[in-house]
Amino acid sequence: MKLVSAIIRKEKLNDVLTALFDAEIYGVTVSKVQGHGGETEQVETYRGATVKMELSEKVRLDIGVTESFLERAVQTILASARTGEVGDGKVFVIPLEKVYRIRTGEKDARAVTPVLVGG
Amino acid sequence: MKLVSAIIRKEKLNDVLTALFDAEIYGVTVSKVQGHGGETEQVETYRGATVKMELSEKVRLDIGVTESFLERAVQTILASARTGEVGDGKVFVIPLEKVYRIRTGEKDARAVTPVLVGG
Amino acid sequence: MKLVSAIIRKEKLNDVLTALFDAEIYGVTVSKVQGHGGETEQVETYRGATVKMELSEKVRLDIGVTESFLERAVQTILASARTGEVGDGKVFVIPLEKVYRIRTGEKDARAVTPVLVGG
Amino acid sequence: MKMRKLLPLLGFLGFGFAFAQADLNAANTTWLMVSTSFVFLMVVGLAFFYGGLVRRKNALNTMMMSFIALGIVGLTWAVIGYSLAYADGNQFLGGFSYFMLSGIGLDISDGIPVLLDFAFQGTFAIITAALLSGAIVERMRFSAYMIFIALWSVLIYAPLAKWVWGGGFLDRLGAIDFAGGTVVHINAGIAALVLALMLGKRKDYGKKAMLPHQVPFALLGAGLLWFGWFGFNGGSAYAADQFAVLAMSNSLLAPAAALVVWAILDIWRLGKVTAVGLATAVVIGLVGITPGAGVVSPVSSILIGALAVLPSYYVFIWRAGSSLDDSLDVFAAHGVGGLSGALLTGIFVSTAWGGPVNGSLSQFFIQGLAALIAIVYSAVGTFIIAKAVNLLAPLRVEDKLEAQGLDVPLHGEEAYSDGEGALLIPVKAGSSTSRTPVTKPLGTKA
Amino acid sequence: MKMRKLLPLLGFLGFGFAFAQADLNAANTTWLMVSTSFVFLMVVGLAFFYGGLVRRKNALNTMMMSFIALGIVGLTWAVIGYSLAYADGNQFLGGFSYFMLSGIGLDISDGIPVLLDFAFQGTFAIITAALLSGAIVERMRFSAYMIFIALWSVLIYAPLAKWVWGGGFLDRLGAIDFAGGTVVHINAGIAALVLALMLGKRKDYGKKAMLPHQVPFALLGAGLLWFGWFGFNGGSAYAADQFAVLAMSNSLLAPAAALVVWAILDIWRLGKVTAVGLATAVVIGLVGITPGAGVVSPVSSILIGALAVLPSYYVFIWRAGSSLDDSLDVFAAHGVGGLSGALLTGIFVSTAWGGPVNGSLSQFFIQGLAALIAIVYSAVGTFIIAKAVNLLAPLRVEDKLEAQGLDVPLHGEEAYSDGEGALLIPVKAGSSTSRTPVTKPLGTKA
Amino acid sequence: MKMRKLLPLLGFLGFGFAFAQADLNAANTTWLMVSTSFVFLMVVGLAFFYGGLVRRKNALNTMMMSFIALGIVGLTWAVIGYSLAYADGNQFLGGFSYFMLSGIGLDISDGIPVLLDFAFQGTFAIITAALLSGAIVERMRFSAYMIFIALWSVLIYAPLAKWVWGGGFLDRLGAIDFAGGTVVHINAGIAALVLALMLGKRKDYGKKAMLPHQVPFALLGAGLLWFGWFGFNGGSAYAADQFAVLAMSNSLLAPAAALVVWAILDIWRLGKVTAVGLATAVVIGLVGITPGAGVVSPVSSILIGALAVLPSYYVFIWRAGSSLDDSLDVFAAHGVGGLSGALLTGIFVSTAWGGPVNGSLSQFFIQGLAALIAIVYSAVGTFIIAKAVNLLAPLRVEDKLEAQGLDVPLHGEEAYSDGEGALLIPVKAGSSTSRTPVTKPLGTKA
Ligand SMILES: Nc1ncnc2c1ncn2[C@@H]1O[C@H](COP(=O)(O)OP(=O)(O)O)[C@@H](O)[C@H]1O
Ligand SMILES: Nc1ncnc2c1ncn2[C@@H]1O[C@H](COP(=O)(O)OP(=O)(O)O)[C@@H](O)[C@H]1O
Ligand SMILES: Nc1ncnc2c1ncn2[C@@H]1O[C@H](COP(=O)(O)OP(=O)(O)O)[C@@H](O)[C@H]1O
Repeated sequence: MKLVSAIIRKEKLNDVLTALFDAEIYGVTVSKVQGHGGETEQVETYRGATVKMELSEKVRLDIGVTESFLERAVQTILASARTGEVGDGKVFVIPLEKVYRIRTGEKDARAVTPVLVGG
Repeated sequence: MKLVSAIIRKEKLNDVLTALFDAEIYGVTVSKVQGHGGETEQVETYRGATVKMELSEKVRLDIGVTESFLERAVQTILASARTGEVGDGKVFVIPLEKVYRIRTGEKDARAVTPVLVGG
Repeated sequence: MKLVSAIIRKEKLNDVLTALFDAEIYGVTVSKVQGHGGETEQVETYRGATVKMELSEKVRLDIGVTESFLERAVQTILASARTGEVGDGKVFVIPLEKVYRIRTGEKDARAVTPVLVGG
Repeated sequence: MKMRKLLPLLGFLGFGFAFAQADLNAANTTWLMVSTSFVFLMVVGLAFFYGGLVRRKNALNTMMMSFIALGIVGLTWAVIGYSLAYADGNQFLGGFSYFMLSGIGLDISDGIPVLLDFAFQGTFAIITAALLSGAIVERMRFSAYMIFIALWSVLIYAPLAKWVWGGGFLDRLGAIDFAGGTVVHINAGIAALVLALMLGKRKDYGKKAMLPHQVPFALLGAGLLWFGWFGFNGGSAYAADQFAVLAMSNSLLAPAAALVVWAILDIWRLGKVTAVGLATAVVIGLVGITPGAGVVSPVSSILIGALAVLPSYYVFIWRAGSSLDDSLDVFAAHGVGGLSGALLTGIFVSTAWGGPVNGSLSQFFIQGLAALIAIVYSAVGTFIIAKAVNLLAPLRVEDKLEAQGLDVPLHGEEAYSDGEGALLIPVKAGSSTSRTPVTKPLGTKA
Repeated sequence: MKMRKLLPLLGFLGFGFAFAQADLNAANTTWLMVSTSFVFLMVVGLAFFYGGLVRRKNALNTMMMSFIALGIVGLTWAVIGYSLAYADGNQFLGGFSYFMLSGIGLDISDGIPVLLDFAFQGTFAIITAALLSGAIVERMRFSAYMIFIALWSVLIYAPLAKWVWGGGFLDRLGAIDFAGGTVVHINAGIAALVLALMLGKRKDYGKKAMLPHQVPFALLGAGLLWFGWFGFNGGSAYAADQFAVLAMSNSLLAPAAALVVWAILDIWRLGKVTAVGLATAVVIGLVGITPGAGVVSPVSSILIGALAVLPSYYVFIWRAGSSLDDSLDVFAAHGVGGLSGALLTGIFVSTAWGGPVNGSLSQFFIQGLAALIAIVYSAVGTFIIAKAVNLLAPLRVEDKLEAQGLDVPLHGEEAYSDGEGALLIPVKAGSSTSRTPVTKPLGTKA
Repeated sequence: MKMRKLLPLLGFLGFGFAFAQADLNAANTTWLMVSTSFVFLMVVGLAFFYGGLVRRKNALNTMMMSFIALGIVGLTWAVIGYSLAYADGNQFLGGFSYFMLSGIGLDISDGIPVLLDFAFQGTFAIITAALLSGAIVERMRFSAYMIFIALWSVLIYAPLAKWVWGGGFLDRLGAIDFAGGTVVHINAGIAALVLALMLGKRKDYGKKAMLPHQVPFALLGAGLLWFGWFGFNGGSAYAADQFAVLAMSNSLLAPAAALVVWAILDIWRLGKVTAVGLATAVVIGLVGITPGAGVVSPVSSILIGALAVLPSYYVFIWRAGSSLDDSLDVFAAHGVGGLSGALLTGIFVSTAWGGPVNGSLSQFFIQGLAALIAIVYSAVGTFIIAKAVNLLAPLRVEDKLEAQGLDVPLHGEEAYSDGEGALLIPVKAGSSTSRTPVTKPLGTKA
């Protein structure tokens, strides 16, 4: 099992989510983050005080996947999150020792297969 | 050392925290996240535009534990975060190579044993 | 490759960022979190109801580094985030299996070397 | 808008003047139009006062309870409420001659267009209904609330207005209620108490901390309420005279005193002054001075503001530790504060300041008696109406919705939104949208 | 501030009185000063109504569009707008005699200082310009917007005001527009439509969900708009008389009816009442009653409020599914609502309530004709001005800025900020700062 | 509220009329009641203007500084402030005859109830005290602030009001201060400067970026300030006459000009118009026109608004780069802006527009002299009071609290809250809660 943790542009979230769903990856956790990389940073001014915004808004996706889904998840993100300009973000692949589904206590592969409701 | 990273329901945070404290697990970091899994998503309407909320609010707990506390931490979360309905969340167990306590520079096991103040 | 994940005090973020940049570590992702450790917690009162704030605001830094930068990153954070009072936070070192740069698809070491713009 | 100036040009010269009876008092009319606008603004203030104090997930639902009252009670007041309160009738109920505003033209009474009396009084009816929503936020079904205030404004508010202000029996008893201590505040406070008891407490009440999600909104609300109250009390003089000035000036002083006393109590009890406390103190000071605003001296108003805080302060503390989930303390602020004010008016009322009598023990008891009658009527009436509404639409939402927060399930909206992860569902232009949009399996392209 | 009281003391006794012509009507003057202030506050309300409905990244840009109108149109109105609208001239355009306020002293006309007429009318010009910003938020270049409203307020608004209120040809035609249904609302609605079409839709429009970032701000805005509208409609009577009262009271009833009707439509269509919907209903009810506020009966105003909602409601739904990105539905609310109101006024106007005629089919057509002329003029004029401005400064921002949100790139600020990760760039005291601050390589100590 | 109408019924016929002296001017009284309400609302506006500009962790503390001034200065004004300013006395200080409002009944003076003069003037005293809080936000101890403004409002504000408006020596000198340029703005600006210097800069000042946490609140505040200022300046005419209209209309034009000039400066210097800048420009324009509002022509008011911005703009820039932490620039906006306004009034004042003299170099110097005297008195007095208060309660909070933000440690509340992870500490109903709640070891069940 792996945890795919991707930092992407905020405005790309919609596209990436849609691409993931199309790739049949339904379980994902999203968090708002701020990133610093090679992007030009913004300058703001408040009544005389000039301020450099070192951080720009990004979004992180965390996806627990089985080994067999790993490549698909990574490639989907790489493809759908790319704009080609500096600041597109990173994908980290982290080893997972165990995954549990809280509702059932199921483990690992069975824990990350989503159950569709209302479909 | 392991990092237990759990995605739980927002409304369960209070219960889970209390359960963790009862289990003598005091060190924990909490973040607000949004999740997509098998839950039915909400539909909202703004003056004619209908919108499907793909993400629902969740909370992530990150807990660095020694191997000996691992099982206790996982089981406590599994027990206290469960409602039985789809959307209860996941627990990920991630290997940790090192842990440092910033205040003292202590490492690993010594780094995650909390010092109680005002108790 | 490692992921250095540090929980620090909110008010130390500026100092830590500056120190990291001085140490030539430019790529970093920041998120707002709330922590519970050994700190004295706050008490608040709203019209008769008294409330204990178990969580205090913290900031998490996530930095993907090559092995050769690992020690520098950790030491920089430990040094610049320290106040000496309980609540300074933790640094976790997590193994990374792979890192991708979304913009180019580059991998691992090449993925985390920032490209400076506007310099 | 310059039309009226041009009437002569347009050939209907003198037409406008035909209406302008000699007895219209333009200054008093201006003051009452201003006062009506100010009381209106209190409803907006209330939406923010209440809305800021609830949790984020119920912010819109709470605010909408005030806004929808503008619509519903605005209409019930026009249809029948005003008639029941102020049309000729007996001592207990007005007649039906103003039904649907019939019989109300552009005529003037006491120097003021009757229509203005209708509008001014209408804003009072609206805010009274909106006030009680504070007791049942975060769990009452919105549709039940809408039906409830429609009935309540007609069956409870209008008769009480008749009794106290419309020449009814409480008026004849000699009870003094300058601007609505009994009709508005005691009434709303008691109805709130009854509703809170009937609905029961929120699931999280007493278990979890339920913190105000935006205290600045509560401060904004308190500020707008105070501002509007200058019209509420000042306008109740029905003239731009010394009594209006007295009422207005007392409405500045009483809450000032209440603020300071509350701050002292806070420091003494907690060692710190709280913002929610200050906002609350403002309201209590204003509620306290309301019944006597135009009939007590400025110094008395300071005393009333200061004294009215004391019982309410302790009711607040008691309530927070009790199992009574009067969520935003309508009873403590308006019920208890209104009663304190009514009784203190009986003591401080002074003929030197325009009062009909001087303060006395007997006036104190008259005030208490009138309050008691209002309390009983309001409590019993509220109970019966709520029971009746419950048959039509359950008063309380399901527990699941309560846990989720009411904004999304009941109103399909969030107060604050980032839009992240929200996907647009295309609606074919012109097509009538379905009531329950189909939820598609995830991952299926829409 | 007590100076005036002391004038005699200071030896210029009687000086002040020299100005006080016998014919100043102090009550009417008071009411109009109040009304002017109220209409002013509508601009602030509009900033919040619009600002709350856009996305967080454009909140300041949107709000500033209303605020800057106070500056720009305030000045253009003083320089030339008022003159073109109200100075003597022909049926189509006023003269230049009030250019730069020349010739306007402290004189009184019809009991009111002319300067007050200038100020009151000025607030109308301001809000009309600000209204149209709702159609082009989140993508129009701020500098182009500033130039546009400067020109538009002079070339479109002022002539229309002349035609309808200044004794111009629409006035002589017999069209009734008590407080600005045609001049303000239809005009703004049509200009909004044209601008939206010319600018094109936002890149995300129809693709992503663009949710209101702060619905409470929209409610605050709606509340302040409603409050201010009492002055907008009530002040348009130009006196503190029964017609002012009628206009004001109708401005309470019409939106109340609109609120309830919208709530019913929402329940019927979606099963839930929405907050943004209620805020919108308030505006439509007010727009609808504006042209007839002081000339229809209270019961008619309820009907107008209720009926005006219907077409707008369906235009909202149609619009949301169409490719027309009139982002905040200025056309549906003000254009359609204004037209409904103008036409309904033709039906409901009544001489018994101060109207110049009774409602009739012919009046209905006169209303329609006047509206049509306004629509054509506004549409063509807006188109030409926008084309011209586009030559000077492109109307639309670059796509990249649009994606980023306009607050940071155009204004150098964020609406909400934590300051985390923001580093201060020291500016040498006294030095003039450079226009484009140098971005230093990261990690370099400043 | 209909009570007054019913007085005859109740048998005290004619009683009300006994009070109504023939000389009450109802229209002027209405206008002054409205103006008082408007100035009151400025305090709420100020709370939001300041509160939005500070960091989130100090939002409540900052807002409460304005709200508590309503309580404290409201009372000190009633107890002694009004007496020192306006009771008979000598040229330097009023007497004690109005101590505790004694001697002030329902009498009329110059057509207006004296009590209304008290209330109107009281709102000026309150806002002046609240204004200076902008200099010391995010680090002043709240209790020290409360004591400070109580003393300051009596010892500094009241005497200055006497000198300038109460027939004192600055008045006799011939200094013109129509609505409070010297008494309110220069005074507050200088006191702010002195306090900022005495308290020293915030620990983060010049080191970290301290961004406004809610710019929309600052815009709301600016909007409410502008709105209220119509009463501040207009009401200072003390009558609903042409001078009130002039003052009001000038209060629309001057900030309009200030807005546009500021926008131009912003574009020229930064290439972008800032929202905080616009909010600031509004305030400066209003401050600038305050001393001359009712005595200069509308065109002059445009010039004053435009010119007053220039010095302030550069003081803002200088200040931001300096080590003077006048945190919200009270000195630049009110001190410098007030001085510009006072001097420009000396140039633009015109007898044709109701001024006592025509502008002249000598009037310019008189204005400057009066300002200088006010500056010296305010500076020295503020210094002494602050030193004295410092003995009772240290002016500044401990560094640790400053870093943490003042809301939680000083007020036990957060401005915005999610309640996540907050645990309720049950309080036994009825029990008096302990001052310092016991912190239990974590994990122990409460
Ligand atoms: N070493 C790193 N560790 C963690 N996050 C990083 C790292 N480098 C970059 N990021 C994140 O990725 C974002 C974009 O990275 P950046 O290097 O600017 O762009 P690019 O990958 O296109 O060269 C940053 O804003 C930051 O959030
Ligand atoms: N594969 C995954 N990777 C990361 N987070 C996930 C994954 N699957 C689910 N989640 C998170 O867990 C939450 C609940 O998961 P879901 O599958 O809907 O419920 P259940 O576990 O009860 O079947 C989601 O909202 C999401 O935050
Ligand atoms: N075991 C843990 N796992 C995850 N986060 C922790 C853990 N222990 C502490 N933290 C985080 O570190 C912060 C400070 O830790 P704490 O133990 O209070 O201080 P110190 O490290 O100075 O003893 C906490 O607020 C929490 O965010």
